[in-house]
Amino acid sequence: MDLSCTPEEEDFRARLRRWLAEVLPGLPAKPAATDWPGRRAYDAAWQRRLYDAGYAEVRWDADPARRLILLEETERAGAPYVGANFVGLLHAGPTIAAEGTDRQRRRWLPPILRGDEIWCQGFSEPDAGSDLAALRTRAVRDGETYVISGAKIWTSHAEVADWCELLVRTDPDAPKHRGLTWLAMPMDAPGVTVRPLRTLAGSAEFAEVFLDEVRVPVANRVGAENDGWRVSMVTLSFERGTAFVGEVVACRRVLGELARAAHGNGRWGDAVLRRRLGRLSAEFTALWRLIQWNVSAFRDAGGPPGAGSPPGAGGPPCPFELGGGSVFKLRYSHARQELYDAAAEVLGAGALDAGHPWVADRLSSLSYTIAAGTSQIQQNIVAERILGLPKGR
Amino acid sequence: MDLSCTPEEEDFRARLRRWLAEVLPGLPAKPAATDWPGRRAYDAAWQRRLYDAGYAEVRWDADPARRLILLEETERAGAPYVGANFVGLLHAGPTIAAEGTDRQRRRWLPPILRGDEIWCQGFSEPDAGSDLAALRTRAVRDGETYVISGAKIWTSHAEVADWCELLVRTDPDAPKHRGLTWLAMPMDAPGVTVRPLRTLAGSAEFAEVFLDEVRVPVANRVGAENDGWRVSMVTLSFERGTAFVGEVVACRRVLGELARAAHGNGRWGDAVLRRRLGRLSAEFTALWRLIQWNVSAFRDAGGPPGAGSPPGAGGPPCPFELGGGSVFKLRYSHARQELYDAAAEVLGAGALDAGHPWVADRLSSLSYTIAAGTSQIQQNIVAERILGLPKGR
Amino acid sequence: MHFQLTDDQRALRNGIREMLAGWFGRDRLRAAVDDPVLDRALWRELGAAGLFALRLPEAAGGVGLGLPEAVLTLEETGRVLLPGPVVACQLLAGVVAGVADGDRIVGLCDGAAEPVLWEHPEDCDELILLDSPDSLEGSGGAQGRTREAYRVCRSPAGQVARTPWTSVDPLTPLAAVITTTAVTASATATVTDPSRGAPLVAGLDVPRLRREAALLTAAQQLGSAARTVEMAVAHARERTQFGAPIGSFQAVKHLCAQMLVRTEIARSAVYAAAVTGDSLDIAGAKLLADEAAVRNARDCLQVHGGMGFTWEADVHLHLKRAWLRAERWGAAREAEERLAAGLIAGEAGTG
Amino acid sequence: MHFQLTDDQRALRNGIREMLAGWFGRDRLRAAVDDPVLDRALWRELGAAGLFALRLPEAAGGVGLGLPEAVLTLEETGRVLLPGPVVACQLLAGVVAGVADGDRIVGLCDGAAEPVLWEHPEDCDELILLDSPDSLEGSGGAQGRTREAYRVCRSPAGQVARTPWTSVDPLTPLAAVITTTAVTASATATVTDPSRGAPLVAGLDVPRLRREAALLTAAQQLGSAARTVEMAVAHARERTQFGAPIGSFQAVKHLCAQMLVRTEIARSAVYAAAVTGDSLDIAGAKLLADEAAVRNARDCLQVHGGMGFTWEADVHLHLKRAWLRAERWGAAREAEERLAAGLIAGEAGTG
Repeated sequence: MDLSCTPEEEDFRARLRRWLAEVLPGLPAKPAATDWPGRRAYDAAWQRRLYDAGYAEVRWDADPARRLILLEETERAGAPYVGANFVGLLHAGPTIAAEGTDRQRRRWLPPILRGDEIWCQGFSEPDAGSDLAALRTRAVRDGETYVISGAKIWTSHAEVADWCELLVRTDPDAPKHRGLTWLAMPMDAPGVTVRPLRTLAGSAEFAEVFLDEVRVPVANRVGAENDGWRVSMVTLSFERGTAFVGEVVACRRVLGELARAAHGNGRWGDAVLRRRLGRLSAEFTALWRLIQWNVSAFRDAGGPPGAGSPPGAGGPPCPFELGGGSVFKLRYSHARQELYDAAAEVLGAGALDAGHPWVADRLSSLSYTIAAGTSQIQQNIVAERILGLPKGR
Repeated sequence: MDLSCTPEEEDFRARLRRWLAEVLPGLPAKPAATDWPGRRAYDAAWQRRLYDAGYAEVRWDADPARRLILLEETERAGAPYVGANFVGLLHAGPTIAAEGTDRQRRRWLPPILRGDEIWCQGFSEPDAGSDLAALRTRAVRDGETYVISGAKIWTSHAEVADWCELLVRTDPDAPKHRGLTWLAMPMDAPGVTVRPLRTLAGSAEFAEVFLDEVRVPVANRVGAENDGWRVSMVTLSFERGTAFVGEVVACRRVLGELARAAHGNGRWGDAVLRRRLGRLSAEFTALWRLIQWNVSAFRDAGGPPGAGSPPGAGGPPCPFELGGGSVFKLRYSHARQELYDAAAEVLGAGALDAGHPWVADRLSSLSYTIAAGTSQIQQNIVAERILGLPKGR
Repeated sequence: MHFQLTDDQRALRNGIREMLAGWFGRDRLRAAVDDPVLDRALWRELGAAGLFALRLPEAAGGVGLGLPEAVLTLEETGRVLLPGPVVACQLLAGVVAGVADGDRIVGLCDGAAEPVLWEHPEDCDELILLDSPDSLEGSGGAQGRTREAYRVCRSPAGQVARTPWTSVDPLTPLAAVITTTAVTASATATVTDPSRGAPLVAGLDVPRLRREAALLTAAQQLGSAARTVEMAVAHARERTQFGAPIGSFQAVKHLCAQMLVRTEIARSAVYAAAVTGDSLDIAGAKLLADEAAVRNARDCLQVHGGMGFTWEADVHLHLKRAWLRAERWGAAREAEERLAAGLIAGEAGTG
Repeated sequence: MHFQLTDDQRALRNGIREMLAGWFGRDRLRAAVDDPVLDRALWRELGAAGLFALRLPEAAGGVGLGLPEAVLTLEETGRVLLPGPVVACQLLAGVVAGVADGDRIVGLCDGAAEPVLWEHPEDCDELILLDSPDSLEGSGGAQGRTREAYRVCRSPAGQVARTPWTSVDPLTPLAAVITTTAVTASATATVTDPSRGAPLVAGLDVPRLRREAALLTAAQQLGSAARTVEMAVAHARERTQFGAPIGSFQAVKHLCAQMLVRTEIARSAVYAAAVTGDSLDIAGAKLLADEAAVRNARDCLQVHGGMGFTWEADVHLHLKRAWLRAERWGAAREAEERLAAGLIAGEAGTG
């Protein structure tokens, strides 16, 4: 067991830190949350700088240790978030890298790394949330084209995306996991309508996407027809590896801020609050260690199906597919909610101020036990896939 | 909504208090926990005094308000517990009263009230715990006799009981709830073997009862053959009415003791502990109010099938059968465990002393979320019977 | 002892429920979310129906009912998320002219809170602020110090200096009262033993007002908690995933069951506190009702999944209001300390 | 960074696991429950296998391994509920003659605790008591006061005055040390800055001993937590109710899943603290491992139902031992305060 970095890793970290210290002060001001084109431009420009400096590929590095360092250091330095590049870098890109043809990889991967093209995700549907495989958006083959109708929900950046990674039903008669297909849909195709979806936080971070006889070339299909479930699971397992690194770093920073704020406003004298913060400190430190543990296991298992793997290469099942990501997510989503409940205690009546950033984060934290697999579903996964308890009921 | 007592009730309470103040100082010392014959004699003698003073029948009074007062005042005065009379007074007696023939009621009820005969319960089996209806102890009819073989578990006072209320399978081919029969079995019948069962508290409060071709007259059957499930449910619903009154009174007393002990040993300065005790105070007060609420509802619904009802009288379903008792038990069992966890905090390292009464009670409190329907089963009952959520899964 | 609603109480509850269903249905609720200015016409209708005059003596033109009935009506307003200072108006109907009829709207603030938050400041005609002089003078400690002394400040709403506040609850606009000195203190008095005999300051029994504000707020929390159970159960019966209603899965069932348990425990505590009027009973009732409202709203959101996370669903309205109420008239930290002190004093009532 | 067991560490863990399975199987465990006198022959076998000399330098006849390996071995002893002062013997193998071989048994007590509890007093040949003079002199405050000064008391076991104690854990007899003045203090010294540079008192680095005792105790808790997950899962797969294994019901599944989550979080914390040796990392590891062991044992009992409530089941042995360990070398209240203080000091390590 080793928590220190290799000389190469230390070198990478030092170089990255220097670079961040150099470029971050010169960044323009962040655009407003409602300025979607501005946000796209800002996020894309940052991605381009990462690309030019040679850091973009690290997101897809077969060795997750460098990815971990990249995510840790950019968060710590206060660099821009992945933002509009999220789906391209974390979902669609790795899927195309692992399952696409050479031609598809050449077409779609470089623009993602350069920040030239933005992707969004069309998986969830109003009636297919926890039961994703029950999705009903239909794609009917018409020669070399699929004709697609249906509705998707919880799509981030839909307003400004160029592409949508879409999961559709191509065989309505097959068992529900077997009739799905993965497609890359251009967002400017006729028949695509985007409607913003307001969340309880008051913002419109997500959208609904309505599809009315949208025509997508068969050449945009990644993987075989009706093999989309397996193809999309590659994506999901990749996400669970290091997706939360930046957030855990941020949570630990917020925890320190809470302690200092409580110290400043007199609430530090409340032993119940103080000890709660102390416990959360142990919690987030352990979650950070669990990430390091999982990343190391991931590496031992041969890494995720990343950009470097040949198309279709399976490799051994990675620990995230086996539920390691579920263990992390179960505890992290809970700890994050506890963190912002503690923030509310620090604020007292100030927690009734929606303008306070901690209050906004408290509201958004409410989705953590729901999005990307509810805690109930995650517990099923842990119980069945790791502990081997019988399915059913 | 009225929490005050009627003049009659106040009068009953005052009379009872006077009587308790008079008789309790003269009681002999309590026998040792392992002295079963001594415990039986002690409990039976106390029951006889209650009987002679006219308080025994109150346990079966159609009006549960007087029962509530009786249980509250005896606990508060530190009177002996119901002890060995538990099953007779709370389970078997009410069942016989509601479902037995006149002859059966005349035979069995008076000795219970007088403390002359002690009953135990033979319902649970090693393989039929939560799924009680899956019990396998067989009774085969042989003329005017049932011949019974099987094993029962979690039987209190089996060593000293005269009778056992037994649930047996008389029709192995019927659906599991339909083939059961309720019998009164003499504990001195040939073929009955009692083996003490040691619990994690180190004591042997329970026993296993093995039955090897035990012969019980058909005349000892209460209710129809194969109607035993319904008959025994009458018993269970009665238990949930006021069974915990004394315990809640005791918990509130213990809570005050904890606060004073913490005040005395310096732990009161620990705000976490102090606030925990404050919260428990609200909790147990509310549980007490819930008992009063349930008892009042019980009375409005026409009372339990008690000694005063004609045999077989159904009446409207009482709130406990509808799950009101489950709501109480879910919260109470949890609160009781919290209480003794708080006691451990008050004691600090002293919680490692098995000789401390709070530690013994902490250990026994562990059974509360398991016995008489686990919290999981209780939650199913609440969800399905009160909230109307669909069965299955 | 008969700790159940009387027939009259049941009739009252049903009457209020029907009335509110008719006057403040879901369309009105969502309209209020978009524009939280109180509807004066509705307010007058509520006044005419006796909602504010409920506890005024019949001789004074009131309905002549008691605290238990007040609790039942406030519970119903909590169920439907009725916006506005209903608690204040019911408590002050006999003090401020026009409030009983719904013609005028009065706000009530806890001056011991930090900051002093004022609900619906733009809708109120008048503000009454309860304070103890030591916290008014800025020594900050609401806890313990000089509980014997009270000050009541009464002021036309327009004369109260305040700063705007971005309320977390879209149904409850807030402002922070800046300086109580800017409030015209129409009556100030110091009382040395207010606990017995109800000494009046500016015509108000301050400790009693605080107690009753806490209790009626708890009643609203109870109503919200009960409503979110119903919402969760309804969704769990309708929503199908994996080929079955999600309410058939134990995980969802058990969430719903615990929601009901919290509600019924809170109900026992709130109703009993309404009957006894005891200060510790009320502290416990507020504690349990706050917990039931907040945690039930959270669980209701979890049962609703993604759909519960939308602005269009009502779940968040319950959660945000529950958060707000939990901070008003005694938060958990304060209630728990008082209850703990009561254990030492041996005050925890029984019977 | 490679935060996974090395091949050597894996081999060590498997070796210890096999060894303990052979030497301390279930029969021996239940025999120890009935008679908790330590088995000297077994103790010598453990010594011969290097369990106590694990961290002694090879030059001193030890195995020359580090804290991570110590943690792995202690985790295994926690899994099988091995009785006896394994932590003390491993920490003091280089200090007290004969301990490394398992010939002699040494106890280690935290003199700052109240009361000072001594495990297996009748089995120990010697007792080492770590104390800070202020608590020795009865001023009571273990917290903060004079952390700069330490006293170590070393005494033959027979000369320690003690009162008997009815231990809640049948596998761990206890006694309360009455007066530390009755202990022959073979070395007493006051040190002003012990935090750096390991100043030795009676040959011992006291702060480090305390830290490592806490970490190794946490490792035992981790082993117990992991074992109770296995027990619960095995029972849930075998036990049938309502026509199906109970492990097919979500309620049981989710109990088991949360048990695993607690274990893996504790594992991350304990292993990382073993690598860093950092004082706050260790406090956090102890906190999370204590919680995992206690709550897992409780949930394991719940999954087992009535059968788990019997003396014959091993569940209670895990629970009682977990309770005991949770009170040793820093209970939750102390760890949480230290971690909170670390947040203000900005000491929470990263990387």
